[in-house]
Amino acid sequence: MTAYLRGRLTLVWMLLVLVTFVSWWLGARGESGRLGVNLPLTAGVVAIALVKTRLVFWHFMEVRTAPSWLRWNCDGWLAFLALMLFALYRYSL
Amino acid sequence: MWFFVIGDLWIFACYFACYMRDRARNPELFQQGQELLSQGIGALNTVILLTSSLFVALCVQATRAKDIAVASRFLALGSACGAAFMLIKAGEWYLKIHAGFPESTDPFFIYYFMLTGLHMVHVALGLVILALLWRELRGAKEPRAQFAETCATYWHMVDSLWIAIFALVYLVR
Amino acid sequence: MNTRDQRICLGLVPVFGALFLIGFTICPGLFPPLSPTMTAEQVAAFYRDHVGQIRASMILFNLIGIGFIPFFMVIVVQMMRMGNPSRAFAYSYLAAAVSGGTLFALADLAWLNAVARPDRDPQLTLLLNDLAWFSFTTPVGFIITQNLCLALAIYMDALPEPVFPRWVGHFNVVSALLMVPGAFALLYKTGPFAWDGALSYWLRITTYTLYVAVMFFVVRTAIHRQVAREGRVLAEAASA
Amino acid sequence: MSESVWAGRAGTPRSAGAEARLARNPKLDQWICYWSIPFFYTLFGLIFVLFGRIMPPPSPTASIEDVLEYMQAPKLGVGMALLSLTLGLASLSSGVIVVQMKRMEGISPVLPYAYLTALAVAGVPGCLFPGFVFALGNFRPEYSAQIQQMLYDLGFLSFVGSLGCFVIQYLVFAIAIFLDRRMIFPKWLGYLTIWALVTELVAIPIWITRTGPFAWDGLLSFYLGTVLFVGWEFCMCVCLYRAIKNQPVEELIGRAAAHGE
Repeated sequence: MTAYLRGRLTLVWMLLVLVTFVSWWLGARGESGRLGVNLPLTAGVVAIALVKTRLVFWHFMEVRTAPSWLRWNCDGWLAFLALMLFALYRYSL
Repeated sequence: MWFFVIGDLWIFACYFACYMRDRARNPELFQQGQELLSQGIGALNTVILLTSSLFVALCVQATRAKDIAVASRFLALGSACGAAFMLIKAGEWYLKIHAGFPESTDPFFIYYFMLTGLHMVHVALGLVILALLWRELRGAKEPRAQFAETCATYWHMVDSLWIAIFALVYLVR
Repeated sequence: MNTRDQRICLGLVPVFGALFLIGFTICPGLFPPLSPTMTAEQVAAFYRDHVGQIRASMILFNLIGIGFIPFFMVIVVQMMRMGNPSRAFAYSYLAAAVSGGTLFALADLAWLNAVARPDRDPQLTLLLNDLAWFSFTTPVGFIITQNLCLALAIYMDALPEPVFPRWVGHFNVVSALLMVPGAFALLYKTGPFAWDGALSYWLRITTYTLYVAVMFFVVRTAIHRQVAREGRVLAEAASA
Repeated sequence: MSESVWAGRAGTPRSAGAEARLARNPKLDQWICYWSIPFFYTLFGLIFVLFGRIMPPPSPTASIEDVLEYMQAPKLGVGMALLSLTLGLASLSSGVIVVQMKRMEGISPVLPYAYLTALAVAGVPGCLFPGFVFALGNFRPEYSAQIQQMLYDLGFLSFVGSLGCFVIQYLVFAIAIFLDRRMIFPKWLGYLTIWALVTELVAIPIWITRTGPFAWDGLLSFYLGTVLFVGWEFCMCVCLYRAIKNQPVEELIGRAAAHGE
């Protein structure tokens, strides 16, 4: 069992957990009770989420080794999400 | 399964777009709602789901290596994490409902309940799918690695959707 | 196959039919029908004046409201015996019978509610009265579908000895057509299409009564023939 | 027991015509049921879009004047009368779908029967009852404004918000597709069915909120659900067409023969 845990996937997982804490730490700075939009915080949080999603796609779902249409679809989804979130967030500034 | 996963990702992208559009129209109201959520619980749930994804991914590797005993152990751990996620989520919902949020027609909380609720439905379906994988691993003479991959693909999609929900509902300001 | 259950369900038809007729004749405002042109006050006064009789007949209807369902199920079973390539029409008939039955139950509840509290705001009594009449008169779509499915199934019955004779198919088509005006009671307060009108009420009620009566005998014959035929098959098998 | 007066005439062999018809087109009954589906949904669209103006729905926050105006449109009543005349056609579609579901291998008739009854129940709260409610308001302009408003709410809420019956229908259909080893319907139709099921869940908040994307005229609760439903129905039609087309004729003749000999 431990043999499997010593692989690449565990490293990916550690990275994912680490950035989760980073984004939590970032988010906690927004929890100050002070209202108002916070562009750097949002950008950081969203960027981390997109990176995490891509890591999950790439390594856990093994899109890494998948046919190119699937890779393009997954990246297209992420790009769409990034653009859409950015555009709509801009609208609230 | 990829057909379903990709379609589902796009459907959720529509939900996220609607959420961000409405949030942009009334950022203060949404922020007030977000203040009432516990980011700690959200982060804890993220870690739990990520861990569960790891176990399920390792289970696939073990199944490929025909290491069925180890594979089922990983699967059990992964499912346990999934169940823990649901329990924590249910507890969070209970607290929110107890505090009287559903009475208000606050758009943020409608979104909160709908997005997390739909995600919960996906987690529940995921647990059913993992149970099917368990049956395959324990029951079949020669468990199919492809079946394990299919089940895992769905489970990882559930995980990645939660990552996005955590960022958009709990963290964004 | 034992046909005792079918014969029992068939035997319920005259019982429920008689109860229906009794309920129908003792219920004021149903036979002859209440006019849709009455004002809220008139309707409320009518229900106030006839609380006892309406309650009695509507409680009876509450109990027997979907009493013909066993009969329709006998028809479904007979349809499944037919020499059709598939059972599509039998299943459709079953679904339509289920949906249609619900509506009569709803009408009954609305009527009972209208007399449950005679001092209610007349507007609300009027609302319950209208809802009851609508649910009673207008959902003809289901019975039409039932009849057309049965008719088509009869026309396509390729058994050398058909379950139902061909004229039963024609009879079902005609009775389906005669029910059509009922749906337009949603639109008219007066004239033949109103819920107390010549077409929507009298023609529909007469057609339905006649339909059940005729189908009773038709189904009875079909069951007898099923018994005879299966007896013959058994005898042949025994001699062979 | 003596046979009735009709028995003699009925016994005369006169089914040659029916036999010939079936020999020419052994799936005639299924095709009749099948073509009722596009016919019914076209009519359904006309009733709801042109006559009723129920789709796209007016706002849940409409003023009382708007509500009264909406309920008094003469076309609304005509639409509802057509609805109550033709809703029975929905049963035909269940009938043929059940026939195809019963061909599946690896499931018992439990799922087809559940499908049939769930849909038979769903038609009333989800379609005919709201139709009556709209027709009531249309029929009597003399109802008080409060009653008219209640009818307006009741009509739309039960039309968009009858969720459970359809959830069960989708659920048993999806399970049947996934268990079927004979691939009567393609697996992707099963996934599509799951999405259709989820759109019913997205309509839950119409019971809570009157504005925004989750209201009964909202982007998510109504439009997304409707688009997915129309897409589902279309794919269903295509897959059902193929299923009937690919059904081996021996299956049908075998059935007729088993009953006919």
